[in-house]
Amino acid sequence: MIIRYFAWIRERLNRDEQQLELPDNVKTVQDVLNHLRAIDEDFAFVLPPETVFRAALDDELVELDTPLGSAKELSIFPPMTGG
Amino acid sequence: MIIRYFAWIRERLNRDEQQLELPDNVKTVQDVLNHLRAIDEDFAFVLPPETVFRAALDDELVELDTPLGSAKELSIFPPMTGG
Amino acid sequence: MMGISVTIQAEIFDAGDLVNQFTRDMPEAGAVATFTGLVRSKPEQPIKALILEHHPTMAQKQIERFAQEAVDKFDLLAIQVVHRFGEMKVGEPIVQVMAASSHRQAAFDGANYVMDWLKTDAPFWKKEVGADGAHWVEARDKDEAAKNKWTK
Amino acid sequence: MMGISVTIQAEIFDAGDLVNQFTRDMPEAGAVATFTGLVRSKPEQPIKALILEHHPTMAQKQIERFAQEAVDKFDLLAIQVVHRFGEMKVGEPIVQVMAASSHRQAAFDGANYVMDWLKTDAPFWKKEVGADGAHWVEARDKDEAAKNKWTK
Repeated sequence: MIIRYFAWIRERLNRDEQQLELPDNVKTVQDVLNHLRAIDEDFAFVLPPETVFRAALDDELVELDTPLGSAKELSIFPPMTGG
Repeated sequence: MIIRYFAWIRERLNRDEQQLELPDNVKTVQDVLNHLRAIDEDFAFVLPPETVFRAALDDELVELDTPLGSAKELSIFPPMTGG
Repeated sequence: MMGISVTIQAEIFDAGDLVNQFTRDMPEAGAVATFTGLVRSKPEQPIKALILEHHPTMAQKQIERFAQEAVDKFDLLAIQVVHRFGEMKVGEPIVQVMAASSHRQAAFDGANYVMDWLKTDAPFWKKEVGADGAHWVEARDKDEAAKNKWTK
Repeated sequence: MMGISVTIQAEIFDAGDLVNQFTRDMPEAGAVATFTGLVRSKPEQPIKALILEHHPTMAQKQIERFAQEAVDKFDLLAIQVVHRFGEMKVGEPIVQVMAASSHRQAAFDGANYVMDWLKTDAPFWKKEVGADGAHWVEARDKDEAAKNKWTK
Protein backbone atom coordinates (compact mmCIF):
# COMPACT_ATOMS: atom_id res chain seq x y z
CA MET A 1 0.00 0.00 0.00
CA ILE A 2 1.10 3.57 -0.68
CA ILE A 3 0.83 5.97 2.25
CA ARG A 4 0.71 9.66 1.27
CA TYR A 5 1.24 12.62 3.58
CA PHE A 6 0.16 16.27 3.23
CA ALA A 7 0.73 19.72 4.76
CA TRP A 8 2.45 19.84 8.15
CA ILE A 9 2.35 16.06 8.50
CA ARG A 10 4.31 15.72 5.24
CA GLU A 11 6.76 18.42 6.37
CA ARG A 12 7.40 16.99 9.83
CA LEU A 13 7.79 13.44 8.53
CA ASN A 14 9.97 14.83 5.76
CA ARG A 15 8.36 12.56 3.19
CA ASP A 16 5.56 12.81 0.58
CA GLU A 17 4.75 9.14 0.48
CA GLN A 18 6.02 5.69 1.24
CA GLN A 19 5.42 2.16 0.04
CA LEU A 20 4.38 -0.15 2.88
CA GLU A 21 4.01 -3.94 3.07
CA LEU A 22 1.19 -4.65 5.49
CA PRO A 23 1.07 -7.70 7.77
CA ASP A 24 -2.15 -9.76 7.52
CA ASN A 25 -3.48 -8.51 10.85
CA VAL A 26 -3.62 -4.88 9.57
CA LYS A 27 -7.24 -4.53 8.45
CA THR A 28 -8.34 -0.93 9.12
CA VAL A 29 -6.95 2.59 8.80
CA GLN A 30 -6.39 2.59 12.56
CA ASP A 31 -4.42 -0.67 12.23
CA VAL A 32 -2.10 0.97 9.66
CA LEU A 33 -1.43 3.86 12.05
CA ASN A 34 -0.70 1.49 14.94
CA HIS A 35 1.59 -0.55 12.70
CA LEU A 36 3.49 2.56 11.56
CA ARG A 37 3.86 3.77 15.15
CA ALA A 38 5.32 0.38 16.06
CA ILE A 39 7.87 0.17 13.25
CA ASP A 40 8.74 3.85 12.73
CA GLU A 41 9.95 6.12 15.54
CA ASP A 42 9.58 9.28 13.46
CA PHE A 43 5.98 8.45 12.68
CA ALA A 44 5.25 7.69 16.34
CA PHE A 45 6.78 11.05 17.30
CA VAL A 46 4.98 13.15 14.65
CA LEU A 47 1.60 11.41 14.86
CA PRO A 48 0.99 10.31 18.44
CA PRO A 49 -2.49 8.85 19.12
CA GLU A 50 -3.95 12.20 20.27
CA THR A 51 -3.14 13.95 16.95
CA VAL A 52 -6.12 15.47 15.12
CA PHE A 53 -5.91 14.41 11.48
CA ARG A 54 -8.02 12.97 8.71
CA ALA A 55 -7.59 10.04 6.34
CA ALA A 56 -8.67 9.04 2.84
CA LEU A 57 -8.63 5.69 1.07
CA ASP A 58 -8.23 6.07 -2.70
CA ASP A 59 -9.54 9.68 -2.68
CA GLU A 60 -12.49 9.03 -0.34
CA LEU A 61 -12.56 10.51 3.17
CA VAL A 62 -12.90 7.69 5.71
CA GLU A 63 -13.20 7.13 9.44
CA LEU A 64 -10.32 5.44 11.26
CA ASP A 65 -12.24 2.17 11.73
CA THR A 66 -12.84 1.79 7.98
CA PRO A 67 -11.51 -1.51 6.56
CA LEU A 68 -8.77 -1.08 3.95
CA GLY A 69 -10.57 -3.36 1.47
CA SER A 70 -8.82 -3.25 -1.90
CA ALA A 71 -7.63 0.35 -1.53
CA LYS A 72 -4.21 1.05 -3.06
CA GLU A 73 -3.58 4.38 -1.36
CA LEU A 74 -4.01 5.74 2.15
CA SER A 75 -3.68 9.52 2.52
CA ILE A 76 -3.04 11.09 5.92
CA PHE A 77 -3.45 14.83 6.42
CA PRO A 78 -4.55 17.60 8.84
CA PRO A 79 -8.14 18.96 8.81
CA MET A 80 -8.65 20.83 5.55
CA THR A 81 -8.42 24.61 5.24
CA GLY A 82 -9.31 25.27 1.59
CA GLY A 83 -11.75 27.69 0.00
CA MET B 1 -50.03 67.88 -3.37
CA ILE B 2 -48.56 66.04 -6.35
CA ILE B 3 -49.95 62.56 -6.97
CA ARG B 4 -47.67 60.30 -9.06
CA TYR B 5 -48.66 57.06 -10.76
CA PHE B 6 -46.53 54.13 -11.93
CA ALA B 7 -46.70 50.97 -14.05
CA TRP B 8 -50.17 49.69 -14.98
CA ILE B 9 -51.85 52.26 -12.75
CA ARG B 10 -50.14 55.05 -14.71
CA GLU B 11 -51.05 53.39 -18.01
CA ARG B 12 -54.72 52.82 -17.19
CA LEU B 13 -55.17 56.32 -15.75
CA ASN B 14 -53.29 57.63 -18.77
CA ARG B 15 -51.36 60.11 -16.62
CA ASP B 16 -47.94 60.24 -14.88
CA GLU B 17 -48.93 62.70 -12.21
CA GLN B 18 -51.42 65.35 -11.23
CA GLN B 19 -51.53 68.38 -8.98
CA LEU B 20 -54.30 68.14 -6.40
CA GLU B 21 -55.75 70.70 -3.98
CA LEU B 22 -56.81 68.80 -0.89
CA PRO B 23 -59.81 69.78 1.28
CA ASP B 24 -59.04 70.19 4.99
CA ASN B 25 -60.74 66.92 5.94
CA VAL B 26 -58.25 64.88 3.84
CA LYS B 27 -55.68 63.82 6.43
CA THR B 28 -54.36 60.35 5.46
CA VAL B 29 -53.34 58.47 2.31
CA GLN B 30 -56.68 56.64 2.48
CA ASP B 31 -58.49 60.00 2.61
CA VAL B 32 -56.72 61.07 -0.61
CA LEU B 33 -57.85 57.91 -2.35
CA ASN B 34 -61.42 58.36 -1.19
CA HIS B 35 -61.33 62.00 -2.29
CA LEU B 36 -60.01 61.06 -5.76
CA ARG B 37 -62.65 58.35 -6.14
CA ALA B 38 -65.32 60.93 -5.30
CA ILE B 39 -64.15 63.63 -7.72
CA ASP B 40 -62.69 61.52 -10.56
CA GLU B 41 -64.66 58.78 -12.37
CA ASP B 42 -61.58 57.42 -14.14
CA PHE B 43 -59.74 57.07 -10.85
CA ALA B 44 -62.72 55.35 -9.23
CA PHE B 45 -62.89 52.93 -12.16
CA VAL B 46 -59.14 52.11 -12.30
CA LEU B 47 -58.54 51.96 -8.54
CA PRO B 48 -61.67 50.57 -6.85
CA PRO B 49 -61.29 49.93 -3.09
CA GLU B 50 -60.35 46.25 -3.56
CA THR B 51 -57.29 47.08 -5.73
CA VAL B 52 -53.96 45.78 -4.43
CA PHE B 53 -51.48 48.63 -4.60
CA ARG B 54 -48.86 50.40 -2.54
CA ALA B 55 -48.21 54.03 -1.67
CA ALA B 56 -45.26 56.25 -0.80
CA LEU B 57 -45.10 59.72 0.74
CA ASP B 58 -42.03 61.64 -0.42
CA ASP B 59 -40.10 58.45 -1.34
CA GLU B 60 -41.05 56.52 1.84
CA LEU B 61 -43.33 53.48 1.63
CA VAL B 62 -46.36 54.04 3.88
CA GLU B 63 -49.51 52.31 5.05
CA LEU B 64 -52.87 53.70 3.92
CA ASP B 65 -53.70 55.10 7.35
CA THR B 66 -50.52 57.20 7.45
CA PRO B 67 -51.17 60.94 7.96
CA LEU B 68 -50.00 63.10 5.05
CA GLY B 69 -48.07 65.43 7.37
CA SER B 70 -45.99 67.89 5.34
CA ALA B 71 -45.43 65.49 2.42
CA LYS B 72 -45.35 67.14 -1.00
CA GLU B 73 -45.74 63.98 -3.09
CA LEU B 74 -47.91 60.89 -2.91
CA SER B 75 -46.92 58.02 -5.19
CA ILE B 76 -49.36 55.25 -6.03
CA PHE B 77 -48.17 52.03 -7.67
CA PRO B 78 -48.65 48.25 -7.90
CA PRO B 79 -46.60 45.86 -5.71
CA MET B 80 -42.97 46.04 -6.85
CA THR B 81 -41.36 43.50 -9.16
CA GLY B 82 -37.75 44.65 -9.40
CA GLY B 83 -34.49 42.77 -8.99
CA MET C 1 -13.82 50.67 -3.38
CA MET C 2 -15.00 50.76 0.24
CA GLY C 3 -18.38 51.62 1.73
CA ILE C 4 -21.67 51.78 -0.10
CA SER C 5 -22.33 52.47 -3.76
CA VAL C 6 -25.76 52.45 -5.42
CA THR C 7 -26.21 53.24 -9.10
CA ILE C 8 -29.46 53.21 -11.07
CA GLN C 9 -28.90 53.48 -14.81
CA ALA C 10 -30.44 52.73 -18.20
CA GLU C 11 -27.12 51.67 -19.77
CA ILE C 12 -26.15 48.02 -19.89
CA PHE C 13 -23.29 47.06 -17.57
CA ASP C 14 -20.55 44.42 -17.78
CA ALA C 15 -21.09 42.00 -14.89
CA GLY C 16 -17.48 40.81 -14.88
CA ASP C 17 -15.97 44.29 -15.06
CA LEU C 18 -18.07 45.29 -12.03
CA VAL C 19 -16.76 42.29 -10.06
CA ASN C 20 -13.17 43.11 -10.91
CA GLN C 21 -13.52 46.81 -10.08
CA PHE C 22 -15.24 45.96 -6.81
CA THR C 23 -12.61 43.49 -5.60
CA ARG C 24 -9.67 45.70 -6.51
CA ASP C 25 -7.82 47.26 -3.58
CA MET C 26 -9.60 45.47 -0.75
CA PRO C 27 -6.75 43.59 0.99
CA GLU C 28 -8.93 42.80 4.00
CA ALA C 29 -11.76 41.28 1.98
CA GLY C 30 -11.38 37.53 1.98
CA ALA C 31 -14.85 36.97 0.59
CA VAL C 32 -16.96 38.57 -2.13
CA ALA C 33 -20.48 37.39 -2.93
CA THR C 34 -22.09 38.59 -6.14
CA PHE C 35 -25.64 38.26 -7.33
CA THR C 36 -26.43 38.95 -10.97
CA GLY C 37 -30.05 39.07 -12.13
CA LEU C 38 -30.51 38.52 -15.86
CA VAL C 39 -33.41 38.92 -18.29
CA ARG C 40 -34.75 35.41 -18.59
CA SER C 41 -36.83 33.78 -21.30
CA LYS C 42 -38.64 30.51 -20.68
CA PRO C 43 -39.02 28.13 -23.67
CA GLU C 44 -42.75 27.71 -22.89
CA GLN C 45 -43.27 31.47 -22.71
CA PRO C 46 -40.48 33.24 -24.59
CA ILE C 47 -40.08 36.98 -24.29
CA LYS C 48 -38.49 39.44 -26.69
CA ALA C 49 -37.59 42.15 -24.21
CA LEU C 50 -38.10 43.40 -20.70
CA ILE C 51 -39.08 46.96 -19.85
CA LEU C 52 -38.38 48.12 -16.33
CA GLU C 53 -40.18 51.20 -15.02
CA HIS C 54 -38.98 52.81 -11.80
CA HIS C 55 -39.47 55.65 -9.35
CA PRO C 56 -36.00 57.26 -9.52
CA THR C 57 -35.65 59.18 -6.26
CA MET C 58 -37.44 56.56 -4.19
CA ALA C 59 -35.48 53.67 -5.76
CA GLN C 60 -32.17 55.35 -4.96
CA LYS C 61 -33.15 56.03 -1.34
CA GLN C 62 -34.63 52.59 -0.71
CA ILE C 63 -31.66 50.68 -2.13
CA GLU C 64 -29.18 52.86 -0.22
CA ARG C 65 -31.11 52.01 2.92
CA PHE C 66 -31.06 48.21 2.29
CA ALA C 67 -27.34 48.44 1.51
CA GLN C 68 -26.62 50.32 4.74
CA GLU C 69 -28.72 47.84 6.73
CA ALA C 70 -26.76 44.96 5.20
CA VAL C 71 -23.42 46.60 6.05
CA ASP C 72 -24.50 47.13 9.67
CA LYS C 73 -26.18 43.74 10.12
CA PHE C 74 -23.43 41.59 8.59
CA ASP C 75 -20.38 43.77 9.23
CA LEU C 76 -19.53 44.13 5.55
CA LEU C 77 -16.46 45.96 4.27
CA ALA C 78 -18.28 47.21 1.18
CA ILE C 79 -21.42 46.76 -0.85
CA GLN C 80 -22.26 47.86 -4.38
CA VAL C 81 -25.61 47.73 -6.16
CA VAL C 82 -26.23 48.51 -9.82
CA HIS C 83 -29.82 48.33 -11.04
CA ARG C 84 -31.01 49.12 -14.55
CA PHE C 85 -34.26 50.58 -15.84
CA GLY C 86 -35.70 50.91 -19.35
CA GLU C 87 -35.70 48.28 -22.09
CA MET C 88 -33.39 45.25 -22.09
CA LYS C 89 -32.94 42.10 -24.16
CA VAL C 90 -32.91 38.46 -23.05
CA GLY C 91 -29.61 37.55 -21.40
CA GLU C 92 -28.76 41.12 -20.42
CA PRO C 93 -28.04 41.87 -16.76
CA ILE C 94 -30.77 43.73 -14.83
CA VAL C 95 -29.24 44.03 -11.40
CA GLN C 96 -25.98 43.20 -9.65
CA VAL C 97 -25.29 43.21 -5.92
CA MET C 98 -21.77 42.66 -4.59
CA ALA C 99 -20.89 42.32 -0.91
CA ALA C 100 -17.36 42.11 0.50
CA SER C 101 -16.47 40.85 3.93
CA SER C 102 -13.69 39.19 5.88
CA HIS C 103 -15.81 36.08 6.02
CA ARG C 104 -17.78 34.01 3.59
CA GLN C 105 -21.18 33.75 5.25
CA ALA C 106 -21.39 37.51 5.89
CA ALA C 107 -20.74 38.20 2.20
CA PHE C 108 -23.44 35.74 1.10
CA ASP C 109 -25.93 37.06 3.66
CA GLY C 110 -25.25 40.68 2.72
CA ALA C 111 -25.94 40.17 -0.99
CA ASN C 112 -28.94 37.94 -0.28
CA TYR C 113 -30.43 40.44 2.19
CA VAL C 114 -30.27 43.32 -0.28
CA MET C 115 -31.81 41.19 -3.06
CA ASP C 116 -34.67 39.99 -0.86
CA TRP C 117 -35.65 43.53 0.13
CA LEU C 118 -35.02 44.92 -3.30
CA LYS C 119 -37.47 42.42 -4.84
CA THR C 120 -40.38 43.56 -2.70
CA ASP C 121 -39.59 47.09 -1.56
CA ALA C 122 -37.63 48.83 -4.31
CA PRO C 123 -39.91 50.71 -6.71
CA PHE C 124 -39.31 48.88 -9.99
CA TRP C 125 -41.97 47.30 -12.19
CA LYS C 126 -41.29 44.74 -14.90
CA LYS C 127 -43.15 44.60 -18.18
CA GLU C 128 -42.46 41.63 -20.43
CA VAL C 129 -42.70 42.03 -24.19
CA GLY C 130 -43.67 38.74 -25.84
CA ALA C 131 -45.09 37.58 -29.15
CA ASP C 132 -48.61 38.42 -27.92
CA GLY C 133 -47.78 41.96 -26.79
CA ALA C 134 -46.60 43.41 -23.51
CA HIS C 135 -47.86 42.65 -20.01
CA TRP C 136 -46.91 43.73 -16.50
CA VAL C 137 -45.31 41.04 -14.31
CA GLU C 138 -47.31 40.21 -11.17
CA ALA C 139 -45.64 40.36 -7.76
CA ARG C 140 -44.95 36.95 -6.25
CA ASP C 141 -46.01 36.02 -2.71
CA LYS C 142 -42.78 34.03 -2.51
CA ASP C 143 -40.74 37.23 -2.68
CA GLU C 144 -42.69 38.70 0.22
CA ALA C 145 -42.01 35.50 2.21
CA ALA C 146 -38.27 35.54 1.36
CA LYS C 147 -37.92 39.02 2.76
CA ASN C 148 -39.46 38.01 6.06
CA LYS C 149 -36.73 35.45 6.81
CA TRP C 150 -34.44 38.26 7.96
CA THR C 151 -36.75 39.54 10.69
CA LYS C 152 -37.58 36.16 12.22
CA MET D 1 -21.98 26.73 -20.38
CA MET D 2 -24.41 24.23 -18.89
CA GLY D 3 -23.87 21.47 -16.35
CA ILE D 4 -20.93 21.08 -14.01
CA SER D 5 -17.38 22.31 -14.45
CA VAL D 6 -14.58 21.92 -11.89
CA THR D 7 -11.06 23.17 -12.54
CA ILE D 8 -8.09 23.02 -10.19
CA GLN D 9 -5.16 25.09 -11.39
CA ALA D 10 -2.02 26.90 -10.27
CA GLU D 11 -2.53 29.82 -12.68
CA ILE D 12 -4.25 32.98 -11.50
CA PHE D 13 -7.74 33.52 -12.95
CA ASP D 14 -9.73 36.65 -13.78
CA ALA D 15 -12.82 36.66 -11.54
CA GLY D 16 -14.80 38.93 -13.86
CA ASP D 17 -13.95 37.01 -17.03
CA LEU D 18 -15.17 33.82 -15.37
CA VAL D 19 -18.48 35.48 -14.48
CA ASN D 20 -18.97 36.72 -18.03
CA GLN D 21 -18.08 33.38 -19.62
CA PHE D 22 -20.37 31.55 -17.21
CA THR D 23 -23.42 33.74 -17.83
CA ARG D 24 -23.06 33.75 -21.61
CA ASP D 25 -25.65 31.72 -23.51
CA MET D 26 -27.91 30.80 -20.61
CA PRO D 27 -31.26 32.36 -21.63
CA GLU D 28 -33.12 30.45 -18.91
CA ALA D 29 -30.86 31.58 -16.09
CA GLY D 30 -32.47 34.51 -14.36
CA ALA D 31 -30.08 34.34 -11.42
CA VAL D 32 -26.35 33.82 -11.01
CA ALA D 33 -24.68 33.77 -7.59
CA THR D 34 -20.91 34.01 -7.44
CA PHE D 35 -18.56 33.54 -4.53
CA THR D 36 -14.97 34.72 -4.85
CA GLY D 37 -12.46 33.87 -2.14
CA LEU D 38 -9.41 36.13 -2.06
CA VAL D 39 -6.05 36.07 -0.30
CA ARG D 40 -6.61 38.33 2.67
CA SER D 41 -4.15 40.23 4.84
CA LYS D 42 -5.16 41.62 8.21
CA PRO D 43 -3.48 44.86 9.35
CA GLU D 44 -2.73 43.31 12.77
CA GLN D 45 -1.17 40.23 11.15
CA PRO D 46 -0.12 41.03 7.60
CA ILE D 47 0.91 38.25 5.26
CA LYS D 48 3.17 38.36 2.23
CA ALA D 49 1.82 35.32 0.40
CA LEU D 50 -0.37 32.26 0.71
CA ILE D 51 0.73 28.78 -0.28
CA LEU D 52 -2.00 26.25 -0.92
CA GLU D 53 -1.13 22.56 -0.91
CA HIS D 54 -3.64 20.07 -2.25
CA HIS D 55 -4.35 16.42 -3.00
CA PRO D 56 -5.04 16.66 -6.76
CA THR D 57 -7.13 13.57 -7.56
CA MET D 58 -9.08 13.70 -4.34
CA ALA D 59 -9.74 17.45 -4.62
CA GLN D 60 -11.14 17.05 -8.13
CA LYS D 61 -13.43 14.17 -7.10
CA GLN D 62 -14.65 15.84 -3.91
CA ILE D 63 -15.49 19.15 -5.53
CA GLU D 64 -17.26 17.46 -8.45
CA ARG D 65 -19.35 15.62 -5.89
CA PHE D 66 -20.32 18.79 -3.95
CA ALA D 67 -21.16 20.48 -7.28
CA GLN D 68 -23.39 17.59 -8.37
CA GLU D 69 -25.10 17.54 -4.97
CA ALA D 70 -25.78 21.28 -5.26
CA VAL D 71 -27.25 20.90 -8.76
CA ASP D 72 -29.57 18.10 -7.56
CA LYS D 73 -30.53 19.71 -4.28
CA PHE D 74 -31.26 23.22 -5.59
CA ASP D 75 -32.24 22.42 -9.20
CA LEU D 76 -29.42 24.50 -10.68
CA LEU D 77 -28.96 25.03 -14.41
CA ALA D 78 -25.18 25.08 -14.10
CA ILE D 79 -22.36 25.32 -11.60
CA GLN D 80 -18.70 26.10 -12.08
CA VAL D 81 -15.87 25.88 -9.55
CA VAL D 82 -12.30 27.07 -10.06
CA HIS D 83 -9.83 26.48 -7.21
CA ARG D 84 -6.16 27.35 -7.25
CA PHE D 85 -3.17 25.75 -5.58
CA GLY D 86 0.42 26.87 -5.16
CA GLU D 87 1.66 30.32 -4.15
CA MET D 88 -0.49 33.45 -4.40
CA LYS D 89 -0.20 37.10 -3.38
CA VAL D 90 -2.54 39.20 -1.23
CA GLY D 91 -5.63 40.24 -3.19
CA GLU D 92 -5.40 37.39 -5.68
CA PRO D 93 -8.41 35.09 -6.08
CA ILE D 94 -8.13 31.61 -4.53
CA VAL D 95 -11.47 30.09 -5.41
CA GLN D 96 -14.61 31.01 -7.34
CA VAL D 97 -17.94 29.23 -7.30
CA MET D 98 -20.74 30.28 -9.68
CA ALA D 99 -24.25 28.86 -9.62
CA ALA D 100 -26.98 29.60 -12.19
CA SER D 101 -30.66 29.00 -11.66
CA SER D 102 -34.05 30.26 -12.73
CA HIS D 103 -34.49 31.66 -9.25
CA ARG D 104 -32.46 33.77 -6.91
CA GLN D 105 -32.50 31.73 -3.70
CA ALA D 106 -31.48 28.51 -5.48
CA ALA D 107 -28.47 30.27 -7.00
CA PHE D 108 -27.38 31.66 -3.61
CA ASP D 109 -27.92 28.32 -1.87
CA GLY D 110 -26.04 26.39 -4.56
CA ALA D 111 -22.91 28.54 -4.32
CA ASN D 112 -23.09 28.65 -0.51
CA TYR D 113 -23.53 24.86 -0.24
CA VAL D 114 -20.44 24.14 -2.35
CA MET D 115 -18.35 26.64 -0.39
CA ASP D 116 -19.41 25.23 2.99
CA TRP D 117 -18.44 21.68 2.03
CA LEU D 118 -15.35 22.77 0.19
CA LYS D 119 -14.02 24.53 3.31
CA THR D 120 -14.12 21.39 5.44
CA ASP D 121 -14.01 18.44 3.05
CA ALA D 122 -11.91 19.42 0.03
CA PRO D 123 -8.24 18.48 0.50
CA PHE D 124 -6.52 21.86 0.46
CA TRP D 125 -4.22 23.22 3.15
CA LYS D 126 -3.26 26.87 3.56
CA LYS D 127 0.15 28.05 4.63
CA GLU D 128 0.56 31.76 5.32
CA VAL D 129 3.89 33.43 4.69
CA GLY D 130 4.37 36.40 7.02
CA ALA D 131 7.23 38.54 8.27
CA ASP D 132 8.02 35.91 10.91
CA GLY D 133 8.13 32.98 8.49
CA ALA D 134 5.49 30.55 7.25
CA HIS D 135 2.86 28.72 9.26
CA TRP D 136 0.01 26.35 8.48
CA VAL D 137 -3.49 27.75 8.99
CA GLU D 138 -5.55 25.87 11.58
CA ALA D 139 -8.98 24.52 10.68
CA ARG D 140 -11.85 26.47 12.22
CA ASP D 141 -14.67 24.81 14.17
CA LYS D 142 -16.96 27.42 12.63
CA ASP D 143 -16.43 25.91 9.18
CA GLU D 144 -17.44 22.50 10.44
CA ALA D 145 -20.58 24.02 11.95
CA ALA D 146 -21.44 25.90 8.73
CA LYS D 147 -21.38 22.68 6.75
CA ASN D 148 -23.84 21.04 9.12
CA LYS D 149 -26.59 23.57 8.40
CA TRP D 150 -27.39 21.75 5.15
CA THR D 151 -28.17 18.40 6.77
CA LYS D 152 -30.48 19.74 9.49
